[in-house]
Amino acid sequence: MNSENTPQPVVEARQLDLTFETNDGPVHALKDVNLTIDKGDFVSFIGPSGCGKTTFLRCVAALETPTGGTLSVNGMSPDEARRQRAYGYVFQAAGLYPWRTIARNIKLPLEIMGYSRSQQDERVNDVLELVDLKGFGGKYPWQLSGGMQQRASIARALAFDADILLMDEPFGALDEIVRDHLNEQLLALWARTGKTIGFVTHSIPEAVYLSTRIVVMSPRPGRITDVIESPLPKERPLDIRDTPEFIEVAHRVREGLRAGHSYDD
Amino acid sequence: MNSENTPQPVVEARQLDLTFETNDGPVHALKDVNLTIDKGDFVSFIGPSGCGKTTFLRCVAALETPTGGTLSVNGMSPDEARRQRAYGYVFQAAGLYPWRTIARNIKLPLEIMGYSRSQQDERVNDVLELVDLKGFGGKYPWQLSGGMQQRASIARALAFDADILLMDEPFGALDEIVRDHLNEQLLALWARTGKTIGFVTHSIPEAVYLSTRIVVMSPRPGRITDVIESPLPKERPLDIRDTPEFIEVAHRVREGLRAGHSYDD
Amino acid sequence: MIFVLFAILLWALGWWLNSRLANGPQADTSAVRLLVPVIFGLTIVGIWELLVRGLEVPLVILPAPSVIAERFVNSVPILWADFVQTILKGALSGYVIGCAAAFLTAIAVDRSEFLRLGLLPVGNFVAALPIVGTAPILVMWFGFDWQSKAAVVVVMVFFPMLVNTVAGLRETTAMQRDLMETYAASYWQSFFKLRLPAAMPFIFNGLKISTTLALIGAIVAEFFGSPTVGMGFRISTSVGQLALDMVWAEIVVAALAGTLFYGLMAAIERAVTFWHPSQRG
Amino acid sequence: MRSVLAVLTVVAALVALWYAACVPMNIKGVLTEAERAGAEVVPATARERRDAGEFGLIARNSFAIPATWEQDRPRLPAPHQVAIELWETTVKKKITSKRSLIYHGWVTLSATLLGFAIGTGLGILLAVGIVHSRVMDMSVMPWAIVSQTIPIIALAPMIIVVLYSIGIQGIIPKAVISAYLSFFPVVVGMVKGLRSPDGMQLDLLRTYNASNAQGFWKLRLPASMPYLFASLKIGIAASLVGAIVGELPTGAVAGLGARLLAGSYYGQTVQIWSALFAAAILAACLVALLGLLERMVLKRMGMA
Amino acid sequence: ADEVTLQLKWVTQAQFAGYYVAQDKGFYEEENLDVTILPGGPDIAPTQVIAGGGADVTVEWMPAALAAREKGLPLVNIAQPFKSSGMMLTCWKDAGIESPEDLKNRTLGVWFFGNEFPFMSWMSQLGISTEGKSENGVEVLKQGFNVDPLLQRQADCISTMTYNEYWQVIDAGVDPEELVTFKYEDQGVATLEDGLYVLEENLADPEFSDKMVRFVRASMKGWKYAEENPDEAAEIVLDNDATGAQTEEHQKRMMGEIAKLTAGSNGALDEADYQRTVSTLLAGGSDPVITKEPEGAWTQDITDKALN
Ligand SMILES: Nc1ncnc2c1ncn2[C@@H]1O[C@H](COP(=O)(O)OP(=O)(O)OP(=O)(O)O)[C@@H](O)[C@H]1O
Ligand SMILES: Nc1ncnc2c1ncn2[C@@H]1O[C@H](COP(=O)(O)OP(=O)(O)OP(=O)(O)O)[C@@H](O)[C@H]1O
Ligand SMILES: Cc1ncc(C[n+]2csc(CCO)c2C)c(N)n1
Ligand SMILES: [Mg+2]
Ligand SMILES: [Mg+2]
Repeated sequence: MNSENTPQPVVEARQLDLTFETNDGPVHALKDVNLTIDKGDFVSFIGPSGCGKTTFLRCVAALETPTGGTLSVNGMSPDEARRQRAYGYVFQAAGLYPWRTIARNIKLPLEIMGYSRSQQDERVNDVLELVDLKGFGGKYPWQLSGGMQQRASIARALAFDADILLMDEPFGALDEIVRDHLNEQLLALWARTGKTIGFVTHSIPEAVYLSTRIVVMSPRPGRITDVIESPLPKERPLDIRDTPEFIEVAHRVREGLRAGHSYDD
Repeated sequence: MNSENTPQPVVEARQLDLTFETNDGPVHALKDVNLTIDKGDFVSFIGPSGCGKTTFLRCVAALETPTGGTLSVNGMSPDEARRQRAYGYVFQAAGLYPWRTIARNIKLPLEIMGYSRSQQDERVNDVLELVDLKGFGGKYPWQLSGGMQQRASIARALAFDADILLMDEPFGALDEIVRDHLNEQLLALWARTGKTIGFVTHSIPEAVYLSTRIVVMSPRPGRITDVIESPLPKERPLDIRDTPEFIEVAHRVREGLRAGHSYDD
Repeated sequence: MIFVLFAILLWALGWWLNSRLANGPQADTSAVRLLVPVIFGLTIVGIWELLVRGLEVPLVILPAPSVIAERFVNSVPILWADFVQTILKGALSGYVIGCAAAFLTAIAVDRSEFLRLGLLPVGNFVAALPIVGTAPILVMWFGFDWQSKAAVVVVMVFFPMLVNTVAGLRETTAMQRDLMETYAASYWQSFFKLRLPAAMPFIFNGLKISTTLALIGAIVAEFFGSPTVGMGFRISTSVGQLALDMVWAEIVVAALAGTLFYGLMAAIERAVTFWHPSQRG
Repeated sequence: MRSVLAVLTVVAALVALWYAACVPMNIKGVLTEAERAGAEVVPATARERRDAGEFGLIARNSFAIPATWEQDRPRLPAPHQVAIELWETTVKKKITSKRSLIYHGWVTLSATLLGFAIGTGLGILLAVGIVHSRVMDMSVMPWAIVSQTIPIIALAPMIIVVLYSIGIQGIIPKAVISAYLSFFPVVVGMVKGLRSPDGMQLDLLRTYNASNAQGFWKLRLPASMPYLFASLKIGIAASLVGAIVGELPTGAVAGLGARLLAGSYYGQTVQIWSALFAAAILAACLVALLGLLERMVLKRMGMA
Repeated sequence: ADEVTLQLKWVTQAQFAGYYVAQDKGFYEEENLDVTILPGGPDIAPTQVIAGGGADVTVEWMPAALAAREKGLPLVNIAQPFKSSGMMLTCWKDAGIESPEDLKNRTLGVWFFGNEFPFMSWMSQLGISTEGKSENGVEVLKQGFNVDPLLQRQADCISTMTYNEYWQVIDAGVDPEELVTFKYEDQGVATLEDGLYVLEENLADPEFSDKMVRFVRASMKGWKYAEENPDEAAEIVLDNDATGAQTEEHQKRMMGEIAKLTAGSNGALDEADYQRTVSTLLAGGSDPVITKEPEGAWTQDITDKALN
């Protein structure tokens, strides 16, 4: 379905089900979720709070085990993919370790994966440049603004060669301008590296601006209500958001969202 | 400049300056700020992080003392106005006291200001209705969703007769759909009560949707770079956001923002 | 009576001085932060001296600070020998052994949820055993010299340290742990790179609490049998000989040593956990 | 449920370890007794055995192992000996009897509670002072820490004598010592608690133009409750230790401390251990009671 | 009734039977006295209590009392119910100890807390150093309250009282044959134990003196009754023991031993005994317990009035 070459499925979910057993009874976080993400896709997940966006991403990253259905990543089980270090995961908060400098935070996965010293330094330099943080490697996280921290955490996920980038509301805590800027950079990066990206957001413009495909979800039980293919070109200046196509897609997303939303909570 | 009657200045800032003395030297949080807010205005403050939005609101509420310039509220000093309980202040997080029920949280300012029992109950009922929380008075904050908590905190600010409502990113932590819904309700409330509102936000659509006037600020030192009068009518359905006028204003705000923004932080 | 009057005056003066300093513009400088408690302490000592002289309190009940100071200066060799016996041999070795053992146990406990559930309540129970009961038993087991004092200290510091370390090792956020998971990090990788650094504030909390416990434990244990040297020995013997100035000189040593020990741990904590919000001010 | 099982498992393991430890701990005493009773023991004399290793002795005199759990005055009493003693001195004795641990426990408990009340009251007052006055914060807090480095057992006889000399006797001197130990955790916890409201919560009250007193009653005090209870639990355990320490220089007349001492004085190890356990059980009960109270209060406050 | 507070030197036991008997039998009441008996303990210095005004009269050993007097606390002996000393050193025979000379190079348990003076005097008379094990020195342990150090063989000898700790060793199953004892009395270094002491300044008050006369009279009546009825006296002591730790057997035996020590004293201090105590203490070598002959440390005024 994706443009260009023949699509190659990276993530494949069939009738995925996940129920949490809690003290107040079971919570049906995912129900009958079917989704295929192809190589090079940029898929956004949008939906009201509690609809299972995070849960789905966590299933893909083998941080959660589905209670039903099948899920394969690169043709193997998510856990096997995890062991092969197929994922870069970016959380909502930057989640940098405060006792490490920015550079050493980015080194963390490299140390764990056993890269050599010189490789580590080289890669840290590369990704710091990529996210526009050159010169800040020696600072501690709390000495940086929120936007810079978030970029550092993206750099950390990029430092090793994961094919799949999973991002759970990475820009939720940032102001709109910084967000716009990071969105632009993320698009550029995606274009350059051809990674497959799964991206959770609450912002309709963000979802529309970034994605090749937008997955709209609704809660109780968490399920997919709509999958919208974006007609926008791959080249997207920020101004694209004032075009009628963009507004049209955004409108569709909003309608889809509203349909699944109950106002009383 | 506001429409309707002759404007009556509620807040008047002239050449306002505020410098914080910190360990790393002084931080110029506000510089040469000139602004008049008229009675019944809905003024939004927008700008990148650290541009002094919060600081300005805090000056108005006499929570911070300016180091230069003059600031008057209702013709007196902010501190006098505070003593006369002229402000209802809504913070970014709901900040409800967890050991009080919703009703008793709303009663808090009334108790402090010495309202009688019966007056307290009456007002609590009124505002609970106003923010659509009837029937939730007996619940504790954590039993409510984030959106409901935020509405309760607005109710708390409305319970006593403050002329001026100061809101510092009240909806920052909420998802877009809930946020839309609260925006609608806030507009309705403003229309009904005719309060003067100062509103800080990071969201361009939110600012444009709500305000009669949008103040764009930029940091280092914090100053006002643009004041945009909204041409939108007082009656604003949510759909108004897809109109060209709306998009035009939003565009202007975004340009104003971008001009004052440095990408390196 | 005049002395009492002076004492009241001195109190007023000290308080006034401190109010000026604490509410003055320099209140946040480290000099003032040190000066204010020192002035407070000196005021108390001054009042003590004046009251003891003014009310003619007998020496055998409460010696004046000047008498204590004199005794201190004249008995430095004895005090030093006691210090070496009690603090350096008894308290310090017990402290090191106890904290290290607790730390290793904490790692084991942390690896097994079952152990944690089972051991911590039992640990809290054992920690509630009063030292005046355990000390005689340990003296009986480990002899009269510093070894039994070290054993008492081990028993005293073990559980506070264990509880703190276990709590610290659980201190990481789910997100931090998930991050390690996505890297497919091994147990020890995530232990050394995540959980240990994150636990440091808690570990130091335990280490700090344990300093005073160690001193008290070592001294108290000497009440239940000791060689003829040591701070606890000297205190109990001196009380019997009505040499209260000596008792107080030893108390001064204990307070000095305790404060230094605590201060040292706090300083190391500041250096190691510089990143923690509580240390960033 | 799982945690009960876990605790039982750990307790069972500890008891097993305890029984095992009794053998080497008591073997020499048992062999000496056996020798006196005419049994054949290797090596034959106590002097030779003094320098022999415990495990060698066990290996060569394995017949004596059961006796290590039944000694009259063992170095380490076996668990069942302690349990039986506890049972006999609590359940089987009239509680008015001087041999009843309940009687002694009550004596200690009353001093503990009085001391705890004094210590808590003082601690809260100090904390309120520290939070509201910079001078107190800067001058008192460091000395409160120093006060905890002073070994109370050294001060105890002096406290008793000074109080005697102004005519105060009985329960109060013990309570004073127990208060001395319990006030510190309360000060620390309460200062933390009273300072726990964040800037936003305090600013909210400023916008209402609330007075300091209103800020205290409506914000600081309720916000400090969880901290208060956490430190009360530490404080009550410290109080109990203080009351027991205070019993030594008050003539060791009655109370768990006196029991410990008397047991120690007569080498009655079983009695020492049972008094020790009684004290720990009492502490556990007090802490549990406070935990219950905590849950009730916090629940009423809607914070649990 | 006039109130009198008596501070004992140790916990409630037959060592103080006379006072408990006098109380129980109403001898104090007959003298119009209301006596409060405060038991002692390991952490109580009777001299300190009386200095603080917590007691009117105290049972104390003379070495401690004289040492306190030199420290500036003017204690005066007003009566001496104990004629002889019950202190001794108890050693394992199999450690090879037969005479005091054999003590050299051994580990000895000693009571401190003001009770170490007789031992120190004895050692310095023997010319034995207490600074540690050597050819001519002993290692001294501060012994706790029980006889464990001996039983556990952590010490070769420990301090015992004839009426108490010695029997605890025996009760632990040790055969008297296995032990060697050195009584201070036999070594010629006995010091007076368990006298009644008051503050000198109080004696100047005739009312107080009169109270003490009556107190000593009633107490001695109690002591003599206890000597004659040891079993009953032991029962009375047991009734007064609030810890519930004492056993009847032990207290009856103790009463028997105590009676041997009080025998021969009518309560009045024998000046010769006093002189012997003082010279023993003065002979303390380099570090004597007292440095000069005490003045006015005793009086027979009270006993003279009480007993005649
Ligand atoms: N570990 C868990 N245990 C029990 N329930 C859980 C757990 N994690 C998530 N849930 C529940 O599963 C549902 C889906 O949660 P999820 O976090 O995936 O939502 P989300 O779409 O990411 O929401 P948000 O926008 O708030 O992040 C929710 O009802 C949530 O309460
Ligand atoms: N109490 C303070 N002490 C020192 N500096 C302060 C203080 N409060 C704010 N500042 C500084 O003043 C500047 C303006 O801060 P302010 O909080 O008003 O920004 P803002 O526009 O509200 O930002 P945000 O969008 O992040 O809330 C910032 O640089 C901030 O670091
Ligand atoms: C801490 C301490 N240890 C020993 C004694 C010595 N003492 C004096 S009288 C007495 C009772 C004898 O049965 C004993 C043991 C003491 N007073 N305090
Ligand atoms: Mg989520
Ligand atoms: Mg702000």
